[in-house]
Amino acid sequence: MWRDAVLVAGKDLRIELRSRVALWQVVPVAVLSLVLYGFALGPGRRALAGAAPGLFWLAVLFSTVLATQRSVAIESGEGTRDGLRSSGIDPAGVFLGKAAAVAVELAVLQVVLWAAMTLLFGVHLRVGWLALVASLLATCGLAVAGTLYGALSAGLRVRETLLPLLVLPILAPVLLAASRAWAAALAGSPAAGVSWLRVLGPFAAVYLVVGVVLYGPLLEAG
Amino acid sequence: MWRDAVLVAGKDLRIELRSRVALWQVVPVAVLSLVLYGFALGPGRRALAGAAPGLFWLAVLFSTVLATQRSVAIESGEGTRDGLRSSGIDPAGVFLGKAAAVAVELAVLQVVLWAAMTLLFGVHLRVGWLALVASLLATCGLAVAGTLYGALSAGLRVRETLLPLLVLPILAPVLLAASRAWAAALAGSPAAGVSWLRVLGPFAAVYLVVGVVLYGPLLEAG
Amino acid sequence: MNARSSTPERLPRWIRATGALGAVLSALTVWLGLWVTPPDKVQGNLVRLVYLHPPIAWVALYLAFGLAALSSLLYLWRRTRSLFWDRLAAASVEVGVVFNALTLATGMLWGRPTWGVWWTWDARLTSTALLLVLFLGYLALRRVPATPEVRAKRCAVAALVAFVDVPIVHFSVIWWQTLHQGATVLNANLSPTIHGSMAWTLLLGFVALTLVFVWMVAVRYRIEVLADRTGALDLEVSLEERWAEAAAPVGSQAADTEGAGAAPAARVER
Amino acid sequence: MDLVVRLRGAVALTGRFPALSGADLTVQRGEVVSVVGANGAGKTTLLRLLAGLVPASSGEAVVLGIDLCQDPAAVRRRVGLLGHAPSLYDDLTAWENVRFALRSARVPAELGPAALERVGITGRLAATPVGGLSAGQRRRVALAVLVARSPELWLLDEPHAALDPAARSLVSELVEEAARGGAAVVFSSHEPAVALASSDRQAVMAGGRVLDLRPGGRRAPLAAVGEGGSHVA
Amino acid sequence: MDLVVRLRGAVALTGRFPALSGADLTVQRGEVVSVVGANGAGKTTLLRLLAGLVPASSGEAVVLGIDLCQDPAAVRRRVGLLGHAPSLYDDLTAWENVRFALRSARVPAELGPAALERVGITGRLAATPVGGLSAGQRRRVALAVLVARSPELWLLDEPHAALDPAARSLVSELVEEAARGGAAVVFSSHEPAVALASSDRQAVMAGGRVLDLRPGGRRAPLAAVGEGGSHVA
Ligand code: HEM
Ligand SMILES: Nc1ncnc2c1ncn2[C@@H]1O[C@H](COP(=O)(O)OP(=O)(O)OP(=O)(O)O)[C@@H](O)[C@H]1O
Ligand SMILES: Nc1ncnc2c1ncn2[C@@H]1O[C@H](COP(=O)(O)OP(=O)(O)OP(=O)(O)O)[C@@H](O)[C@H]1O
Ligand SMILES: [Mg+2]
Ligand SMILES: [Mg+2]
Repeated sequence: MWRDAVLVAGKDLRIELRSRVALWQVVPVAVLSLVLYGFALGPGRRALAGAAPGLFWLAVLFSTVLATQRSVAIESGEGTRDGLRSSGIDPAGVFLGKAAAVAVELAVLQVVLWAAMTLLFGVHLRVGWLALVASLLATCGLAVAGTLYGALSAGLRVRETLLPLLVLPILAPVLLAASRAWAAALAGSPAAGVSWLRVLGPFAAVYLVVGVVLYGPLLEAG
Repeated sequence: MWRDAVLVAGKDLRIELRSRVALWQVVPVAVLSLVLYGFALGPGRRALAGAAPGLFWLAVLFSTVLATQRSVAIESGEGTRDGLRSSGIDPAGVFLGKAAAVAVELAVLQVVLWAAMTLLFGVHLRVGWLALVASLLATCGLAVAGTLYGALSAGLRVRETLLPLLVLPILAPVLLAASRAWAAALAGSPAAGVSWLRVLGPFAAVYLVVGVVLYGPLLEAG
Repeated sequence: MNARSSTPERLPRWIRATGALGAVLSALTVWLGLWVTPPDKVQGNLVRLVYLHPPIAWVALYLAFGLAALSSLLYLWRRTRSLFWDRLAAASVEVGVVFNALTLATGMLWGRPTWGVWWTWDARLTSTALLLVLFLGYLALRRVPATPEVRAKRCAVAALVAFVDVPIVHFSVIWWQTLHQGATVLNANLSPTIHGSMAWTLLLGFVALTLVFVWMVAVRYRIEVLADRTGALDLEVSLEERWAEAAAPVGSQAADTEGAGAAPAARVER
Repeated sequence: MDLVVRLRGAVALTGRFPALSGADLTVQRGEVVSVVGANGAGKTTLLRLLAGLVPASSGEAVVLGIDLCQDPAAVRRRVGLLGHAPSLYDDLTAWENVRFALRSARVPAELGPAALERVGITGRLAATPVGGLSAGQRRRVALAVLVARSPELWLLDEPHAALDPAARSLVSELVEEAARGGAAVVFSSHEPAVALASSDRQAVMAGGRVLDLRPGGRRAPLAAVGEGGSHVA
Repeated sequence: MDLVVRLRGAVALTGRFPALSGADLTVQRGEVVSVVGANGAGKTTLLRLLAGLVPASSGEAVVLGIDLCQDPAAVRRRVGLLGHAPSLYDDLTAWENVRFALRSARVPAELGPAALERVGITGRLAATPVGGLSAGQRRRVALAVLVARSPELWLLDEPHAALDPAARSLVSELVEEAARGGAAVVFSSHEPAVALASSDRQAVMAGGRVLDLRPGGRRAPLAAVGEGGSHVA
């Protein structure tokens, strides 16, 4: 399983490196959407600073959808889906591999996005480790749940639009918990944030297990 | 050109009707993103009511991206892109037709979204005509600029370009102007809103002209 | 298995009985709720929504979505895999979506006078709304054309994943300070903080809605079976049409005659 | 002018690779030219160049009297290409696909049903979304569009691929009809002998160039005989 | 057990359409079976069923001793399919594609280069993303995976399509080698006569069923002769 996961993650990341979709499309779109939120909420730097963690994670959330769509698109070539199914790879490995690739992309994205946020909204993380742990857990959760639902919508011709419908409500708790944890990290009150980690951790763990168990049947079904 | 536009719009809308993507997927996603904004911004009903126009148009903006993606996906079958290019249709007609189909979808979406917003955020339009005119102009602007964006990103595989990233900043004025106009309509002060229509109108007009002129070369380039 | 899949032309008696009993008990609940039980000290007559709103919510969350999750699990588990579970899940999700929407509706009706607003961004409310969207997604997935097995698998996974939100809804009032009522009945030590005729009416309301739920699921399940059966009839028809293609297919004469001279044909024994 | 195609040293780049590296070819009205060559020889690129879908980066490329570098759109309107992958919308039925293609080419859509019937797509097949058709059936639908449009230059990329014997002979029939009707036909093939027999000339490609042009077994149209080289069909 | 494929009344639905409407077929080790039939006869669906990619909705379908309804994943691991559209990632090079396929099938990736060489994908061709290869070159890459994997059951859907004559004879060679090595081969074709000559038996399909099974011109493997069997070579 682990071997297969590495294989699949390697392949997805290599394709990403070659096509640069995430780099040139997902990252700038995320940064831009931060700017747009600023636009939508109007001027007032203080209000923005307060909303910053929410907006940050909203941008990450929508990027997750984009990244997952891309991850699904890689396998949706006319023949490639069949290829993956008949390749003999352990479905759990496929799941872990694809999720890992998405997680790596999201991690890179967050670094860029964080820099942009610091610049645009003038906010600073006071409790670095809290933000980091929250980010790590949230990233895992997003990648894992996104990949699982990506498989549900893969192979459907309507995947571009079905995926967000299915995946956004699932990811909503992450949005909530991660933004609250970041708000605590920004405000410098770790105690308030730690309780949110208790949501993020189980979320990632539950979907990880669900994915490892259920990805097989899904791949079958396609 | 107009005949071709009708032809293409008819085809796109027929495909939409058959796959029901707009009805079953884009609309719920838009409504959902309203819910998510509420989530991300946390409680505080007053703040939300103030942000309502901005959030409404943000949801419309992202739906534009979804609708455009779908509109591009329709043409991205292995052979269909060549098909469209060699069909003898006037490229301006293709552009107008695809934009019109997106505009119709966005119009339907806004009706539903408006109902949801009234319910969720507890806001009411006081100056109906202003909101309506702003919506119409903004819808045209989004559909037109989005379709142009779609053509750019469809050729992305071939020519690695940063151009598609320009589209969100390009749409930003619509977001800004439409939400200010709607804010005025909500607040019941039409005078403040009308000046924003002067942004929306020219925007739609300019991109309409740009699209009619440039869509041909873009289709060529793919 | 046979007993399960065979459907009488009329609704079985027990289903009709359940439906009737559910209707009678519901009426009884309304009567008790509106006239017999006392008004609340704080809420006045508004409290009477308590006999409707929590039972509806429980039926949606625990009965409907719980049953859907359980049957999905049983479908995915190889040894119990049968389309019975898939249909059951579909039926109870559909009913659950109705009850979920009713939960929102009654809650909003209640919220308007008590909180002064139809809606607020409270964790319980938002997570309940998300639950509705999640299962609407399930129904959207069901509409995507696929073979029954494929659809069943896909939807079973979706139901299980969506069900994760149910505990979140339940515990939301504990995890986050919410405007919404804390657990009064289904609290940790299972000792309801509600008494007397009110408690009994609430219990009755729950039983009544449960019966209504069972009736609705049974009817919905039967519709599913009938639909599948017409689907099966279709299959027979389309199989015959397909065989008929062999008689006069497009260009198959050429396929048949060319090279046929090379060797005598050996027919397949059937 | 009877010269339908005139390529002289045409170079076409796919990405940065010169898939066509200086091809020469002339095709006259009423003529059927087959193109053969190993995988990767440049047949598809040649056909796509002629269809106005790949720009010529140097050399001379004139189709139907129009310079391909000047106005590829005008060329596209008058030629018809049957590519490796058919240009169909999976969600539309065969009939809707054909109707859309014909209307956009400004051909009366009434010609569609007859064309579909001709290629054997009738009844159920014409009414299901083409995403649910077999490989050969999809190719037939794409062919129907060509039949109804009857362009002045037919470009067929391995027209026999995926088709059953009956459909293959239908294709040969269609090609013959088109040529007799005054159109020019260029088709690629991986069966040199078969292709040679049914074409007036055969271009042998390798490395992105036409190495050899040999006379084929098809009887040139009668009118052309006796004239000093150029056809009047 | 020498029976590699046993289908009895197998029905497979694509969408709601019975593309396979009760097919019967048995294939033994070392045997080459060709499948012919008009467009839409059900050849592709038959091959995809055998590859474990389309579920059998009724009837008996056993491949390599494994019931396809029970454990299609186990079947997939041991059979190899060359489909209409090759299973390749456009952004990866030929070599990367082959390496990924082999590693995921737990076959030493060292077999890859030789296989690629065998199908004629070397040098520049092995190092460009396969999105930039010609139709035939892509098909060769897909073939290379099969060669390196050498599965127990080869399923080839119109293996000759898009290939030039040299590659075609390579395919025949590969099929022959596989069969001699004890594998079974089922391939579809639109050239009944050619296919018949190179197969032990030929299944004629129509309307989703195997209407006829006729003996072909290939010499059946020695081991099979004398068994109380279904062969008449
Ligand atoms: C849109 C608004 C509302 C929604 C979506 C909603 C949703 C829910 C849900 C899902 C439950 C079941 C939770 C569980 O037991 O796990 C519930 C229970 C309950 N709700 Fe609401 N509700 C809303 C408004 C209200 C209002 C305004 C009141 C009263 C002021 C109220 C009072 C109650 C009570 C008393 C219970 C039973 C609690 C228990 O014992 O568990 N709800 N509601
Ligand atoms: N998704 C689908 N929905 C409806 N019908 C389908 C679907 N897929 C295939 N079919 C039908 O099933 C039949 C068999 O298809 P199949 O692809 O097996 O044919 P084939 O013998 O491979 O044909 P070809 O020679 O053209 O490749 C066709 O008539 C086709 O229309
Ligand atoms: N986008 C591209 N990038 C790089 N090389 C390309 C690209 N497209 C085509 N080529 C190369 O151009 C050459 C010619 O391709 P073309 O498709 O014209 O060949 P073909 O003769 O049609 O082959 P086949 O018989 O296999 O269809 C091939 O060697 C191919 O690798
Ligand atoms: Mg080619
Ligand atoms: Mg086929």
